[in-house]
Amino acid sequence: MKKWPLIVMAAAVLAAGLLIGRFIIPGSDAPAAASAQDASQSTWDKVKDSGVLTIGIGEDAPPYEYLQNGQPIGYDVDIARAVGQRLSAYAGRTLRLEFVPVTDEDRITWVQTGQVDMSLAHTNITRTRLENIDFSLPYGWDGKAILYLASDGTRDLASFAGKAVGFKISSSSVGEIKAYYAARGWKLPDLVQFDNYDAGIQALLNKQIQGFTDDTSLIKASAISMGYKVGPGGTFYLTEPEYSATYYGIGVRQNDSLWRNEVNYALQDLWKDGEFQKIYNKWFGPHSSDPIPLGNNHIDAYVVG
Amino acid sequence: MPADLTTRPAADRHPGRAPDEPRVVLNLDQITKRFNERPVLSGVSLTLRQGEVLALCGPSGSGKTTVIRIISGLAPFDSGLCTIDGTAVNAGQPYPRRLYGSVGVIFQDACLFPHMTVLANVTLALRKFKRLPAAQARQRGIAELERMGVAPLADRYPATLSGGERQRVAIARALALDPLVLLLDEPTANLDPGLVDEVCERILALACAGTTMLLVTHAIDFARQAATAFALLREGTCQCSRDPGTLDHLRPPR
Amino acid sequence: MSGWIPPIVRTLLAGYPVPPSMIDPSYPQLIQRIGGLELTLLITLAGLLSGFALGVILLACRRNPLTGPGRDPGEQLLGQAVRGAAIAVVEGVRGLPIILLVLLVFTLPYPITGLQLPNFVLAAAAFGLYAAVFVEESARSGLRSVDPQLPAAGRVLGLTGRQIFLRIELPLVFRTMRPDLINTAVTLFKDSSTLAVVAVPELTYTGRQMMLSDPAIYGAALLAVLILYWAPATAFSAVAVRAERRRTRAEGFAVRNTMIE
Amino acid sequence: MHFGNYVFAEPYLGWLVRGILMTLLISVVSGTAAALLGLWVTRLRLTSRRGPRLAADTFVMIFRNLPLVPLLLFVTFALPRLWLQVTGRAFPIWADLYLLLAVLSADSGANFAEILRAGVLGVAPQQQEVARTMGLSAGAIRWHVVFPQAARIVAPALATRWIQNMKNSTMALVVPLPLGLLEMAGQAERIAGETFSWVQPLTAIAVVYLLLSLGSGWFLNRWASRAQARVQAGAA
Repeated sequence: MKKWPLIVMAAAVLAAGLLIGRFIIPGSDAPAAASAQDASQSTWDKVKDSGVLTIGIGEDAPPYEYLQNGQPIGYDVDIARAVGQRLSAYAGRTLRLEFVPVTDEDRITWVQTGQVDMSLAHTNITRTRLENIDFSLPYGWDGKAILYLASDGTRDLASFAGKAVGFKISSSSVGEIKAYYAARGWKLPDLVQFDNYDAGIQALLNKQIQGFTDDTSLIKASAISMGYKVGPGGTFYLTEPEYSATYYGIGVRQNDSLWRNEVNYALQDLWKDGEFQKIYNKWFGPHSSDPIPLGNNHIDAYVVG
Repeated sequence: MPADLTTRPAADRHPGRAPDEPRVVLNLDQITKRFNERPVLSGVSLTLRQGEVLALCGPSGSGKTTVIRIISGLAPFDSGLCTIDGTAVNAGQPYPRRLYGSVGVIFQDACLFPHMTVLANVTLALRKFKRLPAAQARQRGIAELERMGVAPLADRYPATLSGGERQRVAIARALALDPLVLLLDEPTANLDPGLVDEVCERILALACAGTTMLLVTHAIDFARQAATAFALLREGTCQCSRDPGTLDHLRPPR
Repeated sequence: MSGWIPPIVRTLLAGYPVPPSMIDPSYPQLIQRIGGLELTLLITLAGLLSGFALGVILLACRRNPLTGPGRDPGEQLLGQAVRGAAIAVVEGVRGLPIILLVLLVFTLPYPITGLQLPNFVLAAAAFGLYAAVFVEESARSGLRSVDPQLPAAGRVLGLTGRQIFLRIELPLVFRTMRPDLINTAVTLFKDSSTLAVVAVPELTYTGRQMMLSDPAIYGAALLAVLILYWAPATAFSAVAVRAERRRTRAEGFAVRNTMIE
Repeated sequence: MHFGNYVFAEPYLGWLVRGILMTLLISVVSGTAAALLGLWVTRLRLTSRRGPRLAADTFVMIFRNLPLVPLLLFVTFALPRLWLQVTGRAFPIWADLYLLLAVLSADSGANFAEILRAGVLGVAPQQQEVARTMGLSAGAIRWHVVFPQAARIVAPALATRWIQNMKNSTMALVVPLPLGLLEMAGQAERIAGETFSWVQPLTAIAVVYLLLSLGSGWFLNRWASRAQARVQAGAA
C-alpha cells in the first residue's frame, strides 16, 4: 500500500496540531477574540445599546422551566420575564427578551462565552462555578436529598453507603454528596451518571439504582410530571435530612459588577413591591403541587441585604 | 518426456496377464445422469481393476468430469450402480462414509489450499481425517512430497509455486491418504506447455508402480503411454477396451 | 390503549412543538421548528448534499494539478500541502467515532470562531463532513476503475487536466458510485440518531423524551422509533444491493450461493 | 480565562486513563464476540436447512439496519424493566455493561456475517470439493478450508469493521453506567460536567481516538493486504 506513508504523515500532523491546539485553546470555552475585545464593555452597556436581552433558560426541569403547549413556563421563566421588565425600566427602553435553551452542561459555559447575557437554569451557587462566572443574589433555595422507592421502607442517608445512586450530570450534587459521606467516614455511594432526571427516575423504577439524588424540588417535580407521588402514600420517598442546602442564582459574566448590580437591583425591587412573592407563591406556595414555604432559609434578609 | 517411457507401448507393461485378474476396485453399471432435463450420461459402465490405469477420453462436454464427480461423491446420479471397493453407491443416496478418503481426486487446477503451506496442505487430512498425531502426519507428508519430488517446497505457500509444482503437490496430497483409486481430471490441461512433462512423468511413474488410476485426459499420446485400458465417452455412453485404437475416433481428421 | 397512538406517531414524525419565543429570527423558522423523523430526514438530506460537494472538493484537492509534472518547486510544495490537508481531513474524520465528531462540531466552532450557529446547521456540517469522507473514498476507488485509456484519449483530443477530470472521469465515476451513495444515505440516516446526545430534537431524541417522561408509553416509544429507522434503512439497503449486483454483473462477476454441508 | 492543561492534572488524568482502558476493554471484548457470532451466523446462513438459515438471515437483516443509539436506549431501559417484571429481581446497573457489549457484538456480528458471506462466496467451490474428497468433515472443511480463506479474501473489510466496532464503543455514552465503568467519551462528559468546558476533554479523547484508529488501522491494513494477496494469488 504505497499511500500509507503519506496517510500516516497526515495523521501525525493532525495529531500534532491537536496537541499544539491544546495550548492555544483556552481553558474556558470562551472565544479568544470575542472575550478579549468585550472585556472592557459591560454587558449592561451592550444590552442597553442593542435593546436585546438574551436569556439562557434551562432544559426540561419542572418546576423551574418546562414546556407546556409549546410555551416555556416555570419559576425561572417568570423570574426572567420580571427581571427583564425591570431592566427595561432601568434602561429607559423596551428590551426584547430572547430566550435561548441551555442544557445543564451549557448553562455555565454559555455565560462565560457571552452566548447569553444571563442564565436562569436552576443553577446552584457553588464555589467551583464562582471561579468561572458570577451569580446574582439568590432568587430561590432548596436542599439536596436522595429519592428512593417507597417500597424499600424508610431509609436514611447512611443506608445508601456503597449502593448505586444516580445523579444528574453537571449537577453540583456529585461533589456535595461525596463530601457529606466522606466527612462521616461512610463508604461512598456507587455514583451513576444520568443526563436527564427522567432517565434517573426510570432507572430507579427499574431498581437498577437504589436512589437518585439532586435538588429535592427538581426530582420531586420530575416524578410528579411523570405521574408519581413523592412522600407518604406515594411511589417515592426523599431522605431526611437533606445533605446540603442550596441557593439558586442568576448566572452573569465574571467580573462585570455593573451588570451584576443591575440584575441584583431588579431582584430587590421585585421583592420590595411584592411581585417576587407572587411569582414564588405561584410555583411553591401552599396551593402548588410541591409547596416550599417562603422564608424558611431567611432568604428575605439575604435578597434585600 | 524421458525417451524410455515414450517409446515403450503401454500395453507391454503388463505382459502375460493371468486370466484370474486382480480384484475390481471400481465398477460403474449403467449410470445415468440428467442435468436440467438434458441427459448428460445415459448408461455409463466401466470397470477398473487393481493396478490398472484406465484412460477416459471423449470430446469436450461429453461428461468426463461428471463421471469423476459421481465416483468421488461430489455429484448425485439418477440411476445405475456405482461400486467402489465392494461398497455400493446408490442413486439418490448419500455417499457412504467409509469411502471418504479412499478415492483421491486431482482436479484440473491443483486446488491447493492457498492459506496453508505445502506441507500443511498434505498433512491436513492426515490429521483431521486419519487422526494421525502431528509428528507422524508430518513424516508421512514429507515422504509423499519426496515421492513427487517437491519436498524442498514443503514450507512454501502455493502462490509461490509453478503450475507443475502445484499439481505435483496436489497428487502428493491425494496419495498421502492411501486411496484405492486415484482420479485425475485432465491434470495437465491448464498447465503451460513447458510444465506438462514434469507432471506426466510423475503420473507415468505412479502407473509403473501399480497405482490404480482413472485418467481423464485430452492428450491421447500420453493416455496411450500411461494407460492399460481405454474408455471412450461419447453421447452419454461409454465404450471400454484394452485396445489403444479405441481412442482413434477422437483424432481430428487429417 | 389506542387513544394515545396517533399523538405518539404525530410527535415522532414531526417532533415536539417549539415555542416561538425560542426561535432565532436570523435563521429560517423551518429548520428551528422541525423535529422528529422530519428533522432526521432533513439532516440526512442536508448532510448528503453538502457531503457530496465537499467530497468532490476533497478529491480534487487530493489530485490537484499543482503536484503534477512540469510545475516549479513552489507550486509543487503548495500542491503537496493542499493534498496533505485533504488527506488529513479525510483520515481525521474517518478516525473519529461519529458521536465524537458530532460533539466536536457542536462544541468547537464557537470558542474558535465566535460564530453562533443553529443546531441544524451544525448537524448538517457534522454529517456533511462524515458523508464527504464516504463520497471521497467511493469516488477515488471509482476513479481507479476508470479505463486509463479514456483520460489519455481526452488528452489526445487536447482537453486540459481539469476538463478531463470534470467531463470524462467524474461522470463515469458517478455512475459507479450509485450503490455507495445509497449506502451512505442509509448510514447518515441511521447515524443521525447520535444527535440525540447533543439534544437535537430528531427522531431518537423525541422518542427518548417520550419514553422517559411518560410511563404509560415507555418502551413502546422507542420500539416505534426503531421501526421507523429500520424499515426505510432496510428498503434502501435492498435497493443498494440491487444496484451493487447490477454493477457487479456489469463487471462480469458470478455469484454462487451455497456451501457444502 | 486560564490557559490550563487541567485535563492532564489529577483527578481528570486518572479518569481519562480509566476511560481509555474501558474503551479498549469494550472494543476488544465486543469485537471478539462479534467475530465469533459472525462466523456462526455465516455458517447458519449458508446451510441448506431452511429454519436456521431463515433465522440467521433475519438476525443479519435486523441488526444491520438498526441504529445503535435508539437500540441501546431501548435495550438499557426497556429490558431491565421487563426483567424486573418477569423475574421480580433487579437488573443491577453495572450489568448494563453486558447489555452494551451484547448490542455492540450483535451489531458488529451482523456486519461481520455479511462481510464473511461475501468472502465465503469468493472461495473457489473446488476448494470445498477437494477437501471433501480428502475425507474432511463438513465442520473441518469450514474451519480449516473455507473460513480461513473467506476471512483473508475480505480481510480489508473485516479490518475496517473491527475499527468501526472500536469507534462504536463511544455509543456507551447513552448507557447509564457507574462512574468507574465509563469509557473515554463518558469520562470526557464527566470532566466537562465538572469543569464547564468540553474543549479540553473532547480534544484529548479525539487525539486518543485518532491514534487508536489510525494506528490499529495501519497494522490491520498491512495484515489484510498481505493475507489477501496470498489467497488471491493462490486461487489463480
